Amino acid sequence: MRLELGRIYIKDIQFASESKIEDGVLHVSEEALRAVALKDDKIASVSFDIAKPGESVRITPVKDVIEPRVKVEGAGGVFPGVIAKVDTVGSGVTYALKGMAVVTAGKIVGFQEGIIDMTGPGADYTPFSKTLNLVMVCEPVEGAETHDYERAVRLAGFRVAAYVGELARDLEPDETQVYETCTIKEGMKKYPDLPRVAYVQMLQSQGLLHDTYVYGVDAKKIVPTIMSPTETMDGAIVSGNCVSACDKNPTYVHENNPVIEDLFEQHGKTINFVCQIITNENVYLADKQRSSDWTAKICKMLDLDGVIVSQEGFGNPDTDLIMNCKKIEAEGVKTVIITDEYAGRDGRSQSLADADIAADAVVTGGNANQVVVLPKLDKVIGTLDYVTKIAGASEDTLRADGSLEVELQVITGATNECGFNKLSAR
Amino acid sequence: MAKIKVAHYINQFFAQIGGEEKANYPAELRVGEIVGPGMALAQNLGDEAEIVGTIVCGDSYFNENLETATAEILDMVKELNPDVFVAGPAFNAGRYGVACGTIAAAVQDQLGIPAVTAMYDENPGAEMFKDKVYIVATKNSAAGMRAAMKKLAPLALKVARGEKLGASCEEGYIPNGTRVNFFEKERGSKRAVKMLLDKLAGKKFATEYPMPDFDRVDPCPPLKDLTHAKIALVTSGGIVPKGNPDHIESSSASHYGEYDITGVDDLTEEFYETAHGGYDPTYANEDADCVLPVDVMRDLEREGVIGELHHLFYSVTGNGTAVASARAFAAEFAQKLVADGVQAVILTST
Amino acid sequence: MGRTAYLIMTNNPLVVERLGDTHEVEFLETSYEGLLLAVRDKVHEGHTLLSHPLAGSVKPNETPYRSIMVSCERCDAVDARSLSLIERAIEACRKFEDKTSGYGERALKDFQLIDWTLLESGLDSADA
Amino acid sequence: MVKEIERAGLPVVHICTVTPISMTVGANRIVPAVAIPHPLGNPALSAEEEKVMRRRIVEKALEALTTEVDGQTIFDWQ
Repeated sequence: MRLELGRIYIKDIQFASESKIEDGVLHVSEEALRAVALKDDKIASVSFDIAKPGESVRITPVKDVIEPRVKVEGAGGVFPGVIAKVDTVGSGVTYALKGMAVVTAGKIVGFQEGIIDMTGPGADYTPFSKTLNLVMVCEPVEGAETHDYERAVRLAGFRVAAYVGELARDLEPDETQVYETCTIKEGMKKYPDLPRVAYVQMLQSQGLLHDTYVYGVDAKKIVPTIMSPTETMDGAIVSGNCVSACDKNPTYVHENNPVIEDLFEQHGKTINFVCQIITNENVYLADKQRSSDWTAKICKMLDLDGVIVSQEGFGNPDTDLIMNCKKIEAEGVKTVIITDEYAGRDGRSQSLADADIAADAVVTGGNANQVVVLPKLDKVIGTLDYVTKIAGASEDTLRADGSLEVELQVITGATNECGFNKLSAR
Repeated sequence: MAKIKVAHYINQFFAQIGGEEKANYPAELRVGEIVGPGMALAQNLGDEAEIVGTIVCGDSYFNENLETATAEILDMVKELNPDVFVAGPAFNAGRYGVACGTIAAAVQDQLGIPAVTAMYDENPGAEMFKDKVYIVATKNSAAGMRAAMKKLAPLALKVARGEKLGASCEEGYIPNGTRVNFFEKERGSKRAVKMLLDKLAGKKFATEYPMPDFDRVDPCPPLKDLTHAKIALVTSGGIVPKGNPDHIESSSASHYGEYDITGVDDLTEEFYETAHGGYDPTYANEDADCVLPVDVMRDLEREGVIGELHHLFYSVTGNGTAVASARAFAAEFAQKLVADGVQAVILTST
Repeated sequence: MGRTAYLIMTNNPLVVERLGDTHEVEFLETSYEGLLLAVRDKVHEGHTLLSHPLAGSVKPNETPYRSIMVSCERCDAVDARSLSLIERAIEACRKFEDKTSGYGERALKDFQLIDWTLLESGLDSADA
Repeated sequence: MVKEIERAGLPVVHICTVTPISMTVGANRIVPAVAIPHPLGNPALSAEEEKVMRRRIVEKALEALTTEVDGQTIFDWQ
């Protein structure tokens, strides 16, 4: 599949009476945004705000982060099966608004995490301190079921991102890059001497606030399958996950999956990037076994030489990760895994909940239990009400001077297991 | 500001006294002197610090008189009253490495003076002391002196100032089991791709998180003569005298038990029980022999099947997978077993 | 696999409320760790784990609730995989500070709901 | 633990209920035990029978200690 990705760099966001993108500045009408968000009757109200890098602003509790994109040519639309009709995406032309993100925030459940600081020490850890953020904070209607409301906020975020993306449809991208993978036979002919490499992505799939959707299908109901990595770039995988802020994959990370980008960079030079394989992380152990068996089987059937496996979330996915690694290695396919660690506040506990000798090539996103003090910031978008209850925050989280003592696990994207960041540990 | 005072420890070889034939050279304090590798150390320490004295000790002298030598050297360090204690580098010299580790750990624990040392990562001293003192990783021979000092000196200054240290790969110390976060130059995905390319090409690559405890030890040769062998019992099933006199914790125990069974033929309900919290204790409390078979071993001893049942048994609590602390315990009591002339061990686990 | 094949061990009242009449549920009034220990004893008796003891990303001791599926059937031999999973889960649990005191009723209800949905996804697989 | 003992130069036999765990912790001579709460006992037996069984396990362990092994070996007594 061949996808041309046009990048349009956004330098500023401003509220305006009319929505448009002009000279790299996104002007958005709050009213229009509100109308898009409130299409769902589970959402009682929504407020919008803009947070810019370097500002003394804290956004919390964050649910999802989304990069606006628009499908300009080719089948389907962005977020297929979710807000666009089901159609295979990944070919043609897509434009992406770089340097900005739509952030959904606000309470879904009575405990909730996810902090984005736009300045200070917290900003060093979250990748979303570097983007111009259009933040939407939703409130549910009285008596809305948690499931229904979670879904409503999730979809509202995608609609708003799509609305913003649509503003770029007729623009000229600042930069264009072509991503293309080959069919099996083509690839064998074109790159007979290059190692065949795939990307195995594990998707969180366990229940409310722990779900991921592929073309709108709940990932816990899939068996492992192959995709063109360009499909992912068109929003074929979206997040419904808002627990474990530090190591869940917001939709933004799926759209900009760093493993895909970095494998494409080597594609045709040192490797033949064959495809992406997606698998899940279910609760039921027999599911874990089936999925890891299948993943290894697919690797074998594709005659792969090597794979990179990425994880998502805390605890039980360690088991999926190790099972995948062990079984794929047993098929003679060289494996590198990406994870993060929970080594305790002192860094001395066992980092993973599972281990195997086959996992001899590990990349880590760092210890999520590390404590960090976040100073009081001038403005909070969302609410601090729940901050004392967020994961990793202890009873004296909110200190006398208004600063927060928290573990990295509450910071959105801090120890991402797709290798999105530079944080690591030894 | 006053200069940081450094005390330096080296062996007889690096003090140019002699090789193996001089390894019995007793501990000696040279106040105000910089000896051998101390020159390179002083150079790398720069203007901020000065070496206030060097302690020289033969490797055999140290290892054969562990307790007295340690005490003597601690007194010398006290006299120098440094801000930091530096031992080595020991490179691949095994006894020198063990001496550096032992004395550096003792200075730190008993005198409260920060200490660092340096050696090759396969030096036995590294395995024994890497989680007790910071050990700079060096090459396996003195040819790596320059490179070693370049890392050792700044680390010594940092610990002297009480600064928070970065990750092992930044500071150059041997990973010590404490995970420390830091920012890499490349993002994780890029590092993963690079690692995969190296792995595919059969090149060396360094995992960022070594899987715990998958090293293997070759089996020891079997006992030749059972009828004269002294055999010891060890258990991870937490068997202790009734009342748990040493207060062994039921899980994640901070110490192990060593108990004398001289004259004990049978572990009865009246005198023994389990301190283990990891399983239903009913049976072990009723009859501890079902975890630690003292009764059968005594029969076999009486019948002459085995030479002797060792009069001490060792007991820890902990399940099959929680091995981290148990390892350190076992390393310690295994030495005692060897010293007591034990020839084989039966280890029972629940 | 039919419904009789598994036993649900839980400290979550919502699970009893929803499944108490139709499923085999063992309710224990205990902490997260207490529940893991009870499951470990079951594994020692030869029961096999059917769902992962660390299901979900809500950290142990952050949520007070846990529901785990084990086989009703008992084998003579202890299942090594189940044992290592439950032991590692207990170890992992001890890494996290207990934050379960001081939650309001609303938060507790939400934790119960999350635990329930995690279990539910396991039930869906078991009953499929 | 078993590795540290072996590393000190002592042949060691591991009597352990869950042999795969014994394999993972690196034991070279392994004798399977009865059950986790009573590795060398069985409350279903009479005291005499139980001791006979325990002796069989220990004898198997001694056999393991006197046997040359090449890597991890399980000595079954049942």
